[in-house]
Amino acid sequence: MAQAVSQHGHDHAHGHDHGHHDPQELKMLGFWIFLITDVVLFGTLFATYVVLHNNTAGGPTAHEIFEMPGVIAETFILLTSSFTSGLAVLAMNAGKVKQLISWLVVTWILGASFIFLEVDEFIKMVHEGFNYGTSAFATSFFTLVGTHGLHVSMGLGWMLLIMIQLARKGITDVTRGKVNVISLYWHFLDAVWIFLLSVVYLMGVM
Amino acid sequence: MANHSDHSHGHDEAHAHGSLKSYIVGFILSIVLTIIPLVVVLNHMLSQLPTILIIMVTAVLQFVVQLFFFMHVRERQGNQPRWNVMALIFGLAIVLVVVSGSIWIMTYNGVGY
Amino acid sequence: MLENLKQFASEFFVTGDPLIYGADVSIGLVTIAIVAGLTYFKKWKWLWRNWLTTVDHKKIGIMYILAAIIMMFRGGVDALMMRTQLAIPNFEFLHPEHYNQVFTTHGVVMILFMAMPFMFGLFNVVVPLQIGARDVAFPYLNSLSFWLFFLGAMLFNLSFVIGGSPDAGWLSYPPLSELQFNPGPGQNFYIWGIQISGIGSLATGINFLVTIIKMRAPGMTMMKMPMFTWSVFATCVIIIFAFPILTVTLALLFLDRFGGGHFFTLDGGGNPMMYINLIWMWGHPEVYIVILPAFGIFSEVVSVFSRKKLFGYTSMVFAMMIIAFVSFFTWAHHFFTMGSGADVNAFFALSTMLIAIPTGVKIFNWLFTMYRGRIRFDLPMLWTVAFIPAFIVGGMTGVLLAVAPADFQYHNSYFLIAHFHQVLIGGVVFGYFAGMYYWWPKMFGFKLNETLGRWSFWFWNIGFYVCFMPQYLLGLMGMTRRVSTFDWDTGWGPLNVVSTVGAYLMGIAFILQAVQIAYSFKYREKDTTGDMWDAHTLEWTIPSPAPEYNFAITPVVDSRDPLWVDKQRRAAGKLPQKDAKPKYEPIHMPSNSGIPIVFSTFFFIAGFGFTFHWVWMGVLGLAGVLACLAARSMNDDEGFYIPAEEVEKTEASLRGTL
Amino acid sequence: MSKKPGSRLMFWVVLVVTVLSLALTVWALFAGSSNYAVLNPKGPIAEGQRDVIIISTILTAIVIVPTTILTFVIVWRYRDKPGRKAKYDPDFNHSNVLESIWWGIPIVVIAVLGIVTVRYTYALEPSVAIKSDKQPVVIQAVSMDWKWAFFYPEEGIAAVNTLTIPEDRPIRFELTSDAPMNSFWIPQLGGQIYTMSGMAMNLYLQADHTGKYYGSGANFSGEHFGAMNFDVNAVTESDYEAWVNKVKTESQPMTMDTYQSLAIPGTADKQYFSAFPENLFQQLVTQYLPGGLSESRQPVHTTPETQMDGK
Ligand code: HEA
Ligand code: HEA
Ligand SMILES: [Cu+2]
Repeated sequence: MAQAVSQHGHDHAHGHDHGHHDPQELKMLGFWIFLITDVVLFGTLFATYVVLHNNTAGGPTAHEIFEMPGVIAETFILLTSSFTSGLAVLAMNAGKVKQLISWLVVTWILGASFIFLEVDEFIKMVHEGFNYGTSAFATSFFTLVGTHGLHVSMGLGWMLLIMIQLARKGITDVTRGKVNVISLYWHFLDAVWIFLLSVVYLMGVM
Repeated sequence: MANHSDHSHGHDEAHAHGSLKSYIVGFILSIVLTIIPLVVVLNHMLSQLPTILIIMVTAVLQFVVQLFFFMHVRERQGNQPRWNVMALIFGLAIVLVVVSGSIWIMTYNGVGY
Repeated sequence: MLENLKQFASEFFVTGDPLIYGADVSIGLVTIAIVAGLTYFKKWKWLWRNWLTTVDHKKIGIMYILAAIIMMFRGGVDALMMRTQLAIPNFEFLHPEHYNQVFTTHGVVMILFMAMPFMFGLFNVVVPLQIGARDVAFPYLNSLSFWLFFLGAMLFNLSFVIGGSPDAGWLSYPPLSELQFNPGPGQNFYIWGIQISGIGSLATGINFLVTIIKMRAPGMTMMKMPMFTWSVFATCVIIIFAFPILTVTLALLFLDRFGGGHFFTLDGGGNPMMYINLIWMWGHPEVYIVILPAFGIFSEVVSVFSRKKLFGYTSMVFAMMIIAFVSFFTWAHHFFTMGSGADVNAFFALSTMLIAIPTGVKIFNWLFTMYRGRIRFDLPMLWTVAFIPAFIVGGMTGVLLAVAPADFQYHNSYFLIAHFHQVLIGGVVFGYFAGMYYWWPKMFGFKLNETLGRWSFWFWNIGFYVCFMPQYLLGLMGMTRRVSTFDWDTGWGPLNVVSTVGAYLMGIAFILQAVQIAYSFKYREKDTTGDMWDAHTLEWTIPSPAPEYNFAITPVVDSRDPLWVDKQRRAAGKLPQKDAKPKYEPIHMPSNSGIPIVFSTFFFIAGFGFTFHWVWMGVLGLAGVLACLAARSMNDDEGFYIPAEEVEKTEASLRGTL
Repeated sequence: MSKKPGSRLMFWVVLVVTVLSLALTVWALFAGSSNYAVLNPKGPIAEGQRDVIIISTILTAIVIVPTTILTFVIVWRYRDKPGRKAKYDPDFNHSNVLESIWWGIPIVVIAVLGIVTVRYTYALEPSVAIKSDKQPVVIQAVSMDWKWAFFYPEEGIAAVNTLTIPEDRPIRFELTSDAPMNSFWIPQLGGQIYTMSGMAMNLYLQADHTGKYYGSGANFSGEHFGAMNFDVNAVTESDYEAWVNKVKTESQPMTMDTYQSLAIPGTADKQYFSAFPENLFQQLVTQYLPGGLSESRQPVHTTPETQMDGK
């Protein structure tokens, strides 16, 4: 008897495909929501940083410790990598595997240089006596910026995996979904960085 | 499954994922929007409040640029509601609450610095 | 060497208390018994195939609920120990240090490892069936969520026998929870146990949100969704915005303790108040996370057992979404006494009170669903009816607490304890019980014994009022929470005795429930209708228990109560009595996966390592986690199909129409 | 209750358990304390709080009590039983009028309650001085592990776990903590405020009557937190002077060393001191600032070294 629901329902059916859902579409929405949870995560770190950034406990202040040239370089590198990851998607939509992989490689290299510069900057700071435990300001600074760096690093590892799969399988539905997702992720990290630059660095040296 | 997703993908392909033009425009805009606050801050052109305003406004604008030119929030799937935009707006509202609420509450409980 | 080992063991294992030795021994014995039993009956493979690696939402749901009931036992035993200690002034049953561990674990276990998994269990069992879906959006992720929760909970519970339990309260305020005052591993267990399961909760939130948005049966618009599904939707919205805050807050505390950070320390410019501010940004929404699904359950039950449609559906939806939204604006009511000034207090007092309005609307809509109904008092409905007075009184005292200047007097007193138990037990626990009784036939294909259920129901209810009503008075007498003992001359003794008696009545009720479940399994009568309660929604259109593929044919919906409308149409002769034989199609199924349990085990190992500052072990665990991620990313198992003939056969045998 | 086998027994058991519990409760109400401290205020702040408690209880009860009664009526009237007379109307599931009523009434009640709350919030704000023609007495309260230290900067004396105050004169408590956060609460004089390290909070209270009141540390702070209560003796102005003199002449002074040993975690008895190190309170509040007291103090708590380390 219970089939009735579906049976009579057929009268109103709009030719909908039965319960089959495009898995890539689901993934895209799922990933988008995940990114939003990440927005909240960074928001909380920002809140902590903003509340604690004056608590320098006698240690260096933002003015004393931030070196803008490196930061500016990082910013433009990341911005460009966001752009190139977009070009990768364009190449994919045009069906060009080689071009897609090349753009991903460029993105990867830019991302890696970003991380390199950031780590280098951190090391310099530590040498100047500004390390994780120096003050609440230092702790929240390293945590906030470091979390972003960690995200970028995770993205790099993930991008490698995707490149391997692209090389092996070419552009399929599954790999296409993965490229779309990682490029979204990459743009997102770029957006987060903009706020890091603004709230942490620019307001710090202002 | 595979044959299935093929056709469902086909129809949004045409207008999806932006074009080279939109990427380039977005890229240029974001570079400009980065340079503005940098110049303002590094040359100490303005006093504190306007500087903060400029920094925040350009940051937000740049975020918008990323959203529209790179992340394509304007696209929608079929005629479904834009869940992603709603979620984003709600998320940003929460972030705003978290940050401004914390600042407001904690001003009364700062440790002596 | 041997000396070192001995020294190590004496610090590693919790020692000193006969209670704990007893628990150690019984935990050991139970473990051995389980392992031996599985081996003897050659069930390992069965366990692995059918349960540990399953991605079937129904089985995952059952595992969640089972875990929740066990955790309720654990938390309940803690509660009874506390009540015993408090029964008599100056009683020396638990040492203060031990008492502190007991209330901390009680709070954590009850909320995070009892209420949350119970809720997720019901989500899992019900939501896909209620919206006519094959499964959740991401079955693999779903299994991962479960195992993260489970191993997180296990890690937390391990602190009972190894290393020592956390003892800084269920929200672990610093500086008490900082290294300076709490150098032992207990706080690390707390951080990692909750962190691991919290990540699972976050994933569940995303998963069910996408499921509800994208996987509804054709024709089921948002405003035709069953109310329970709506409540899950609202809950998931809160989860995805609140849980990241918890993740960060715990991580920051851990960085302080492990990495020498200064977020919440006293020195180095840290500010412990920031932790309190952050944790409640999650903590307050958290209490609405657990109550909203209960609201959803009541909405389903009340309409089915009053034989009416739900009153004021639209209002109900709006009320719930308003609650979800406003719940993010009230957190400071937990620290009105922090001295944040009258502006802050006034704002947060008002925003808190606002929630009474939509909540009240829900209450009235339930009442008017019953109005002019024909109310049957089966177990689900009994719990629903008991919920209303319990919750409105608890809600009323909540509003009283929200009056900021009055809260200076209530705060940290037993008045507060009484408030939140009244909403947590009268609302959440009663609600989940109602849900469990209601959907039990759908999970297992038989009803739970009615008589034993009633016995348990009455003991729960009487015990509940006897335990918590006196606590309001104790609060007004100035009794503060978390005291391990008090003097005779306070005059609090007699009411505490009453409260303890009530707690034991609830203990009896719980035992009766356990008996009820065992008894019902033994003497079960198979349900052949699939629709035992004469219900309204899609999950009751399929056989009980649901076949692994859920719906042989995707249902198409054109009303809010599809089954109820269908039955009416049938009765009116507008639909044929018997359906034409449907044409079955092959059904796509996801494959089982062992990665989730392995992934979570690595997480567990990492957590354990960091708890004891064994960096190598922590790193090893994290490496394992990354390896699992990579393995998953490289794997593209596409699942498999159940052929149409097999679906047809299963349906025929399940529906007895062979 | 349905006529099922065993339901009779259940009825009687439930009845007996309920009656016994009620009897026990009644006994407890008379056998125990009858001092509902919060409802029995002895000072203006606590009085204001008592008033707002009563007003808010009445306001909320206006809705809650009828709703509870309505619940019982509806459940009883519409229960399913053969031959029931009450109407059954399965399609009655929407009514704009009714729904406006139950959006409306709570809105009105909450609006009134909100106004009351806001007014009292500002009126009873703990950091605002109580109106009085007398100068407030300043008392500095420090929560420690697990005891309270009270300093009287104007009189130059100190006490542990006991507080003596003059009646009818505002007291300005300055609160801080030299241990995990706690909360300073004297229910009959007024509600609590947290004591937090690195911060000094103000709390104004006043006793209108002489008497002995119960005070406690209300916020959990570790092992012997339960022992952190103290008595508050409100005495007449002249008794107060006498008491101050007595402490000054009959007690030992508190030195920095005395304080340090007091700070060692543990419980303590009542103590009085004829003097205390100058600015001790300020030093405690600012002890974590660079160059503050904490740098020179012995850490009193177990240090991380005692922690287990597998390596
Ligand atoms: C499921 C859990 C749950 C729920 C649903 C609630 C619901 C509410 N809670 Fe509760 N609360 C807790 C769990 C919960 N709480 C916990 C665990 C704590 C303590 C944590 C700790 O410190 O350890 C706490 C603490 C707590 C505090 C902090 C007190 C303190 O620490 O000093 C406050 C203060 O405002 C508060 C208020 C409220 C309010 C206003 C509601 C409202 O949502 C209630 C709304 C419902 C009604 C009002 C009843 C129905 C309405 C009507 C019939 C309509 C008309 C009514 C009126 C006009 C009044 N709660
Ligand atoms: C959903 C959440 C939930 C639930 C269901 C409960 C259930 C109960 N709680 Fe809990 N409670 C909290 C959440 C919850 N609590 C929280 C968050 C806190 C705050 C913690 C903190 O301060 O940090 C708290 C604190 C708390 C206190 C205050 C402690 C203190 O401040 O000092 C008390 C005291 O009476 C108490 C009592 C009880 C009782 C009697 C039950 C009863 O309902 C329990 C019923 C009993 C059972 C279900 C167990 C049955 C088991 C048996 C019968 C087996 C017997 C066998 C043996 C003894 C071997 N709870
Ligand atoms: Cu709250």
